[in-house]
Amino acid sequence: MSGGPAVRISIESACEKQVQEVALDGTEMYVQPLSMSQNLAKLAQRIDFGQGSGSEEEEEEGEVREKEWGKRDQDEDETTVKFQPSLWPWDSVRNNLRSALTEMCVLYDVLSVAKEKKYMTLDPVSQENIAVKTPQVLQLISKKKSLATAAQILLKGAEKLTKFVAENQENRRQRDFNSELLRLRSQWKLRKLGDKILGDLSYRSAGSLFPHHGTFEVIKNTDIDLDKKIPEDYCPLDVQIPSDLEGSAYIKVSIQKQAPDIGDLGTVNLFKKQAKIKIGAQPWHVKLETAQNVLLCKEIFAQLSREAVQIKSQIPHIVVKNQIISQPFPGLQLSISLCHSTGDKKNSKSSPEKTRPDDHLYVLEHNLHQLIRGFHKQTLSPALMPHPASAPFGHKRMRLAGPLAYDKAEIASLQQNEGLLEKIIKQAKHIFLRNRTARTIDSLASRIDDPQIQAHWSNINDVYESSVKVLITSQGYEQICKSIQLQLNIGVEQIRVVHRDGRVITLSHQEQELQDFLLSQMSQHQIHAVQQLAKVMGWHVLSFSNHVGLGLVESIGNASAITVASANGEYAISVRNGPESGCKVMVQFPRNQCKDLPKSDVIQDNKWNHLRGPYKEVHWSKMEGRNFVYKMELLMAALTPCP
Amino acid sequence: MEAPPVTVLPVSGGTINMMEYLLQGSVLDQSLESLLHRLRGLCDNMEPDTFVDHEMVFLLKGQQGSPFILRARHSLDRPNAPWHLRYLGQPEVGDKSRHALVRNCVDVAVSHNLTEFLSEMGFRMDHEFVAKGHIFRKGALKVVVCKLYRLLLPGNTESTENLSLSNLVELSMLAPAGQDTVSDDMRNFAEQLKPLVHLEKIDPKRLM
Amino acid sequence: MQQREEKQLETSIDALITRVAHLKASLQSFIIKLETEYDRLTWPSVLDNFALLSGQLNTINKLLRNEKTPAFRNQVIIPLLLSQDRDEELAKLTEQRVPVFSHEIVPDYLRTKPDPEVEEQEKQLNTEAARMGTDVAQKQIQALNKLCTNLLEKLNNPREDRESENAAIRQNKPTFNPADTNALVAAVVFGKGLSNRRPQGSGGSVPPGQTVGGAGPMLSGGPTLQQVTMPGAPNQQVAMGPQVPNQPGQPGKMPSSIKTNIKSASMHPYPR
Amino acid sequence: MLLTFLFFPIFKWLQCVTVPVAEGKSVQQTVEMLNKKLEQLGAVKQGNFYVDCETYHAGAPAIANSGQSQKFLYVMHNSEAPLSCFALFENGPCLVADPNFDVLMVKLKSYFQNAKGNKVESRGARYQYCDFLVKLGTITMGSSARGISVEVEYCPCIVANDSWNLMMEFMQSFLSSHVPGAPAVFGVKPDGIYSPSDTMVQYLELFNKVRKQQATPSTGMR
Repeated sequence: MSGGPAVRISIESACEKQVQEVALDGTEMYVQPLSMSQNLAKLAQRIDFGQGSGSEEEEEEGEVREKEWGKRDQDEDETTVKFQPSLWPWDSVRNNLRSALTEMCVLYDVLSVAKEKKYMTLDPVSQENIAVKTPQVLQLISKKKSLATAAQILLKGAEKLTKFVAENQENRRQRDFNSELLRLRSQWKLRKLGDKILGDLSYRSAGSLFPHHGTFEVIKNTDIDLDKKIPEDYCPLDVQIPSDLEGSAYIKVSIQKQAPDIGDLGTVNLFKKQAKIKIGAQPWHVKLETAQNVLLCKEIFAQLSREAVQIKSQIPHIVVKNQIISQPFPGLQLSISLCHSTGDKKNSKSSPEKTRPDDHLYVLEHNLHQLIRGFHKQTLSPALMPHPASAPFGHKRMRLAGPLAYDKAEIASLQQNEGLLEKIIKQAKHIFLRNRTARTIDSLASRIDDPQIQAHWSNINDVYESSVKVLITSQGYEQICKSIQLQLNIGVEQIRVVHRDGRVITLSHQEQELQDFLLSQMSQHQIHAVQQLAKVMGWHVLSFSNHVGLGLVESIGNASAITVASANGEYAISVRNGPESGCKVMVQFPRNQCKDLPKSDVIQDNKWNHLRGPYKEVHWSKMEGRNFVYKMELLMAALTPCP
Repeated sequence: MEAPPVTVLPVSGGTINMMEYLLQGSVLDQSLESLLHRLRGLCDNMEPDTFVDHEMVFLLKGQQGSPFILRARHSLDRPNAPWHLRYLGQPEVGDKSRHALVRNCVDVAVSHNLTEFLSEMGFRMDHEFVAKGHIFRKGALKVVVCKLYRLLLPGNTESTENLSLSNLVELSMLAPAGQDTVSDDMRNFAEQLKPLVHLEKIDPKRLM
Repeated sequence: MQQREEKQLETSIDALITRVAHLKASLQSFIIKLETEYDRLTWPSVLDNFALLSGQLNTINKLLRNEKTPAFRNQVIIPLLLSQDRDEELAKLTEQRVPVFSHEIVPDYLRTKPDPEVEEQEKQLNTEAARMGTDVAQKQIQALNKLCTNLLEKLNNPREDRESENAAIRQNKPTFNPADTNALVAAVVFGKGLSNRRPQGSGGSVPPGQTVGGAGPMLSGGPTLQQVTMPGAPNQQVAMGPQVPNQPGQPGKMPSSIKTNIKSASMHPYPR
Repeated sequence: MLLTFLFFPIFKWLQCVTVPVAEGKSVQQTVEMLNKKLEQLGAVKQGNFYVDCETYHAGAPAIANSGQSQKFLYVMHNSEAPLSCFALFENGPCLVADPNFDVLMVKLKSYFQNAKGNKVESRGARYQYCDFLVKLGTITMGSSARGISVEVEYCPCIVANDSWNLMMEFMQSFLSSHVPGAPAVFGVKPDGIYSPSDTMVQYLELFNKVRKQQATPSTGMR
């Protein structure tokens, strides 16, 4: 506030020096003329002081002073004329002070002189008391006025201050270390250690038991030239993270197929580019989040590695460097790897990686993160708190084991704690099984167009189970041929098939089993369709079998067969359909229509004409019609006599 | 019947020779909130847990002068939780290098018919109280802040009376014998509660 | 009587003179400062100077209002002598400002009219005051007084609050009570103060024939925890076996009252 | 002459019957015979089991001399509940605790002395037969085999009355005529709902019988 504009020249000060030079007694001379000159300036309005009648009687000193006064007067006049008082910031202050000083001097002199009682004396007079008191109203008004003036000054000052502060803040908001620190404090755990500020980016407070200390240090970014223009991304606060948490990391889960027949499992790479840095986020925040992610990835991998070594499985899990390899199914390899890239190496690494197809299983990677968080949460579970409070820590249900005499099975169920690896392998198995089931159904559907196969997948799955509804239909006859509806529940190791009638069949993870099963179902469907059609056409079902015990042995499943007779019983159609051998359709004619049948001597009577004649095979492929059921309908129609 | 010969038997189960490290202090009711607040910040990030317990202290007199003391405690707000039977050994406070009181301790979780069984064994109840408060945890450290109530009618936990205007604060940790380093952790933790609460080793003999 | 009043007047004038001289001196030094050091003057020092002046004015006011000070209002200055001659004494008295007490100076010195600006201001105030009715004025005075007291309170209280808060932080307000700690620990360990049904006498007062076993655990009588010592006291170590450490120096520290209690407890005829 | 005890913990409700074993057969041989029978039935062996019992008596003379009949405190363990420890008084309450109770008994040793010579235990094989669990154990005291315990448990049911006949029938299939009547504990419980301590009470009765059996000849020999 004191830094007002510098005043280069001041007439007064020059004048002052002059006074000092002239007057031998510095102080006295110096002050006196000032006060007197002021006084004189006022007196001059009333009295012609300049004549100085008594000046000759005065001593030299006085004369000098007198002259000085005159000079000062002139000087002062000059000052007021030539210079605006505002040029010297203290002008009005000084003038007022001077007049005050004059008054004080007069008071002093009067009092001193009166005390001597030579020239003046004090004489007591009695005065009425009323006059003593200034009227209250006057006091009020004057006080109000003074207060108003003071208030105005204060308000003005406050206004200036707020304006100044606001401006300053606007300028410094981005660059102020302390405000940055405040922001950091609101999002991260900080503590002061000596003269250092340390932060904690570990997941310990969320329940992690990973031994990494996860400490970062907050540093004030001072290596910037304040005179130069500050770069846009400059931040006065920087964080120093442990060297092993630098760079970025992610967990990669992928399934590699050793045999090419297994369907492609890779999903589309949705996040090819690194996630964009949020606009407006502080550089330290981004840095800390990445470091925290590195730490979490490390923890996940450490946990998985530990489990991989501890868990015994038929095919042991292999932990090599930053990769864990496991075999969920024969010929299949699940690999979980920790990819940690530190800055510069990135470029050299990325080029070969691009060529490889992206086979991330993002769902599993995400689930791994979720699982480790679940692990963390467990360690902070309120069930660990003892009740009564004097008891030692331990899981609530474990404490009950003793007093309630839990048996081995109950204890095992308490202790059963599936590890991260087991869970993720199970999930991987399920994902694999689901994908392959989908592929099997799809390939069947594209390969075989009669009957048609449809799959309806449910959108919502469990991590270990999902289901699909498979319908086998014939085109154009969807309404009458609804025989085969299958619900496939895909689990971790196997697929459970639920028929519409409630039968349950369990299939293993082998692809061939599902394929064979579906083929046999499709073959059965055709026979079912004939049965349904017969009902609609008014034909009678003479025999029906899903599993025919005669004829060629099918390599997959069994052949099924049906025989239907026309309404008047003259004709009969027999169909045999096998998953492998395909369909064979025979028509039986009434005896009398068979011209080539040798007339038997035994069956002479006319009534025998109604006996069934021999079967003739229909050249099915030559039949007209776009699919099996349509052909069958045409055949039936042809064999039904016109009324 | 002839009395069977007495032999020393090795312990067949359980944890042998566990020690409890303990620091005690108290906080006035009006400062309780600030203490809880601080503890929430210092301790593991768990849901704050409260408890209401009823403790009964049982004595068994032998021909030697001093009785055998057992403490039976059960939770009033969680009636299904097992009862807690506790033996506490003679407290050691003398060692200056150890920053906490140490005493031998045996914790047994038992079924609910404990009082009946203890009286069958010849134990007699000496005193009882109700403790109501908060429990915190930091790793293996346990912090219990509770208010004590005396029972107006013996055995009736419904009608109780406040014992004092202060809350008892106990910082404890279980460790196998000889692991005195844990007392350093406890002291460090106790330091962080100052000046709100002064946790110290209090020799109970001094208070007799 | 007259003498005394005179004397009083004189002393108060002396006092007034010194005060005025002080004020004068500070004014001078302030002006000097302003004029010579204006380029390195800091705002706080200017404020300090003003504060000094207002303080000195205040002391003068106080002096005038003092009971011992006679009412200067009742004193009239009468010029006694005019002279054209230079009077060294006078000059010295007035610090060379008035060497001659002549007709030229005296009217000026004895003027009672205020400065024109001041007069103007006063006139203005007077007219304003005249315009205002007494009732309105009274009301305003009251309002103003109320405002002032409120403001003062507000200004003073937070300071007190802050100070008391700080004091609490500085442990002036205790957050714990060591006596309570001891009481609570004793209650937990020995059951001290937990029971109001406990008999006051020692266990020895129970008749020897009484059986305790059948009466259940709630029966009182016999030694209680409050009366018996902690196991581990020298004469009882046998009871606890090897896990109880032998505490050195224990016997000497044992309070005598406890010792007697041990005796009474151990001599007590146990019913079983 | 060797006597063999057949114990029938039925649906965990124990009962003990003394049955003379065929001439010339040891306890060991009888157990093997029973094992064979069970296996022939189709029961599957599922590891081993043990039940043990320690005896403590109040050692303080003040208590001993008070003229009251001396009480014994039994502390038992059962492999079926590996994290539990059972403390019983004869015809008294049964406390179920965690294994730390054993440590507590060590602390209490100046009040309750362990009579080591009286330790009784039963060890043997555990069989699963559909919903039945059968435990065939050899009861030993000190180093000598004293008898055989048979525990039968019908897992799906916790109310004794509901399963009693079924269990009788099952037991007849391999014990033929030695099937006992309903156990004593059976009647004591008003609700008849099983709790793990019931098994231990039955075993304790059993063990006490073995002990008395042994005590008589031993005093007679002196």
